[in-house]
Amino acid sequence: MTPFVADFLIPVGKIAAVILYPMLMVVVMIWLERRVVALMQGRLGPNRVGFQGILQPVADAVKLFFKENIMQRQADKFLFNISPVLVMFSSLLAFCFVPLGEPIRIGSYTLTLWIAESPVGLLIILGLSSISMFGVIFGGWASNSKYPLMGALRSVIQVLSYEIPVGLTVLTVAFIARSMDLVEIVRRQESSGVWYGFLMPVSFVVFWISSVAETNRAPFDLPEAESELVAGYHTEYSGMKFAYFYMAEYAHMVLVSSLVVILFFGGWLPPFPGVKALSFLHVVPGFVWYLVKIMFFLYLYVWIRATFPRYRFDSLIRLVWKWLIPLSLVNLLAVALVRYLL
Amino acid sequence: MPDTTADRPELRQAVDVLAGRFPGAVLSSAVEKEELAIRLRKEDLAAVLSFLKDELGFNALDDIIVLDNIRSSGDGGKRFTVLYQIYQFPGFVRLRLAVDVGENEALDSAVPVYRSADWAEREAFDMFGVRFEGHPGLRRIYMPDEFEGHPLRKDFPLGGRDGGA
Amino acid sequence: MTESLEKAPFLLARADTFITWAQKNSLWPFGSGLACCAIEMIATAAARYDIARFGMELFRASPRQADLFIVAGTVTNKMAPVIRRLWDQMPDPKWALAMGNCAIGGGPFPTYSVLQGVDKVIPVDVYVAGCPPTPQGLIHGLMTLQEKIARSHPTREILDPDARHNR
Amino acid sequence: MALREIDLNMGPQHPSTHGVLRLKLAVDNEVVLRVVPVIGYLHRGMEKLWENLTYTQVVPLTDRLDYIAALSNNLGYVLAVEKLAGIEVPRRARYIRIVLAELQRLASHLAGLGFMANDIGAMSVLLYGFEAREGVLDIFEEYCGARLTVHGIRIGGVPHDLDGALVARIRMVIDGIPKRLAEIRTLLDENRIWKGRTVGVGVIGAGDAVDYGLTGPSLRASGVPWDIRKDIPYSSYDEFDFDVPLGRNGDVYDRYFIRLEEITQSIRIVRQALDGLPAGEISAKVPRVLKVPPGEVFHTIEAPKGVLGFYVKSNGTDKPERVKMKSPSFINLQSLEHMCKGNLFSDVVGILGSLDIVLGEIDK
Repeated sequence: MTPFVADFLIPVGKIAAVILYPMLMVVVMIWLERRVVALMQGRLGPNRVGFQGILQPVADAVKLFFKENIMQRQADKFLFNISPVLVMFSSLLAFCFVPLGEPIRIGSYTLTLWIAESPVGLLIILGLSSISMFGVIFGGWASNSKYPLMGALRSVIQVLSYEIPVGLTVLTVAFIARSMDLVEIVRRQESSGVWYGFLMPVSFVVFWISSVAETNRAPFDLPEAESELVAGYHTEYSGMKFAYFYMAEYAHMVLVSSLVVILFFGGWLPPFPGVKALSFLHVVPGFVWYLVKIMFFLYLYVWIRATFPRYRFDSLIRLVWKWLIPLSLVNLLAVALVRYLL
Repeated sequence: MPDTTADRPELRQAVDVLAGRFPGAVLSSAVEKEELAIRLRKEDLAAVLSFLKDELGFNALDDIIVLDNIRSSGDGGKRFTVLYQIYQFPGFVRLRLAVDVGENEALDSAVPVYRSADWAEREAFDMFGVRFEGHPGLRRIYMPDEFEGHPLRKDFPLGGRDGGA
Repeated sequence: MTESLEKAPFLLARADTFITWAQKNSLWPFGSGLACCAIEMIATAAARYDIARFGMELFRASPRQADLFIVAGTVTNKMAPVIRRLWDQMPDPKWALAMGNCAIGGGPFPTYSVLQGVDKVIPVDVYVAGCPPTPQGLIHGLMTLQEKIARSHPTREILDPDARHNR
Repeated sequence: MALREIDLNMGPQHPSTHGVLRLKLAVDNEVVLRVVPVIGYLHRGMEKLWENLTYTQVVPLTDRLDYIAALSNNLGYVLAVEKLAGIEVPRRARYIRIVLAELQRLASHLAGLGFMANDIGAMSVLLYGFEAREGVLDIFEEYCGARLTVHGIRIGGVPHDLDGALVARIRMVIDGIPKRLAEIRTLLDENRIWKGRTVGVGVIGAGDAVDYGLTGPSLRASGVPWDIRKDIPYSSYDEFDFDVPLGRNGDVYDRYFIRLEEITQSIRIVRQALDGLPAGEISAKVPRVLKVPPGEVFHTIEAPKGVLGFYVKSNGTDKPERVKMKSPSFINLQSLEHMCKGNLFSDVVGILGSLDIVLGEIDK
């Protein structure tokens, strides 16, 4: 392999992939959501554009691209412009640290399926997803309008509260895996022969609930609760800037689902990695297992949305401070104790 | 059709009690289409309403209806008639009180007695220009504040003053 | 500049086709219900008729994100300034559909308080008659609008902003 | 987090104000301090218009009042005029009216439940409700050609007869409704989020409810047994056997539950009416130009939203001197501030949804 390919083409290709892969997942997710919610409600959903309406998100994006960008006179122009970019950027950047599988060997060259590997990858991803919260706050505040402001306020309180159980449950995984490197965490699950989701169900449940809340999705979609706050923090956004918020939300969902799969469900490992009798499952490439698992969690998002009413603000906060945080603290202590004794 | 109001002894009694309690207040009373209607003197309205509610148990107000008599009252009658449709339950008796009021006169508000009279009186004010004294916030309810005229008066054209928008 | 565009060069024509394809397939209506017709509009979005098939089920609550203003119901004189303001808040390119006889011309209400046709305050692209129109009628109106969009030339408006007003 | 008081303007264009209602809210962070409804954005001048139309011409316009329950408005007005003109309606027509009115109540409650659930975030329920409602609208369409503004009740009787095919269809539709209701109830009844959003929210006690003039399901949710169909029966309702469901707490959950129960009762009434449909004429002899002798009448019926009253005053000509409508939503909406004060901002939309208002009949 020539140095040109190894040092230039492959990194560029990877950078393109890290943008394209989440975007592709977002397109699929938007389509999936609209179709699945529709089918759950006895409707058909988009089925006119492309095969079964798969091009619907593309049409939406192209249309939004050609829409006028409205900037109100009273808005804080800098923050108003920067916040959708901030949200989108932090979501995409986080994908740099999300591995898609084990390195592939092509001759003498080893192709890693991630852009950046860091011993603290998990922390960086959590940090980046917190940055996207700033986009929401700035956007809501800069709009200089009341509904976005209330949406932003709700978002701050909600995301700040739910970050705590997320952090605490991630710690339990780090304790068991003795690493914060996402690839290492998956490898540990392979060597220990059991997915951490089954080892630590409490951690998984708390992490999953808190993550749904952090992505502002139903039933925790208060910052953009349509029946109350019109469109929440992005009420005043139009055109491509709105599209950024819209896509970032879905990208965030893909990110969270990837994290759940890596942390608790063995990433690209087939089911029951330790059982010899099931070794034929290794025939299916790891990447496929990975995508199937992510799709399952994305589907859960949609299922929940079609089923549950929306939480009220006080019960949302009560849920996290009275239940999730104490639960995750106890869980952390228990895991630490077990880890210490074994 | 079951007869709900006519010839009910307790209703007759109510009219008599009312006439006895407020001498001169009851100008006339009639049962028409099985409904009892009592015409009252304007000044006694508030007192009669609270008496009916507190002591005779007419606990709810259906509606306040205004009639514009401009066509029929050329001979010195008053311009508007305000009807109070009240009822009691259990017992289910309906009663209609009628009060005549001139164009520049004000009526006592029924809001202190029946809370549901609030919007009904605002509607009467908006549509006819009948004023109610003691109402907590008598302003237009349907039409914009800057609207001129009172649309349900008989001399107001259907298409509006400017011949329709 | 305008003259040279009249013939619509090949590339621009392709671009027009592409943009209008996106626009007509992703008409997000503004969720604004005024009166009776709003119920039929919701019925059109509900299971039996389901305009989601056309990608139109994303009823946006904020005018900033909507493409299509379905004026569904009676517009009163008190509501007319609000309608105009909401229309102004919508970003270009945008379309308006007058649903029902009231929005078209006052309907059965020739009275002091009703605006005799919403086209007195906003420009209307498609009129759907009925009192209220059936969901089938509304869908027909939406498909008519799609055809109208397909015939439009968005690139001209992008290259020459004045063209938008001469549409 | 102390935030200064914010004035929030909800509407006249807002996703959950059920049309063009405007609420002026004062909120402290999320807590509601004041709610002032501003109405009139749909005021079409109906009452003025009616004075310029003949008695029969008014009927189709009543469809446009409470447009989710058009037939109930027809019935209310028509009964008032018939009482005033002394028209005796044949028994078969009265039964057909009851079938239509109860189907309309069913459709109205299904839509109302859907809107209420949608306001609280349970989007699917709206679509389930509307899908069930479509079945009822099919019946109306087959009966007289319209879906929403039906105009299916005329002065003197009804315009069309119920034939065997239509009766079979009605039976089929109402037999399918309980299954739909069960779907909705599975989603909501014991759902913790739903209960958290509805139980103990927007409470109004029986005393206050009567004082505010509340009627209909909202009043019965507070435990006051006041249903005109039972208490002042009109149009042969006294010949039917049905219950009046009552709530205990007067909160949003009870109002939701009452509507569910009333749907079941409506199905019962429709079944009885279809079983006992008497033979005979479907309309009394009414002159083409109806001139009503001078007089005045106030007649009330139990519409899906509450007590609907029509005051009609005639002057001997073919046009009414004055028609005044007492609309249930108009009165019910007044109690909104009482229910909302001190609750959270999110609850306002739920409470508003549970009141099941229709701007068409509020603004007239």
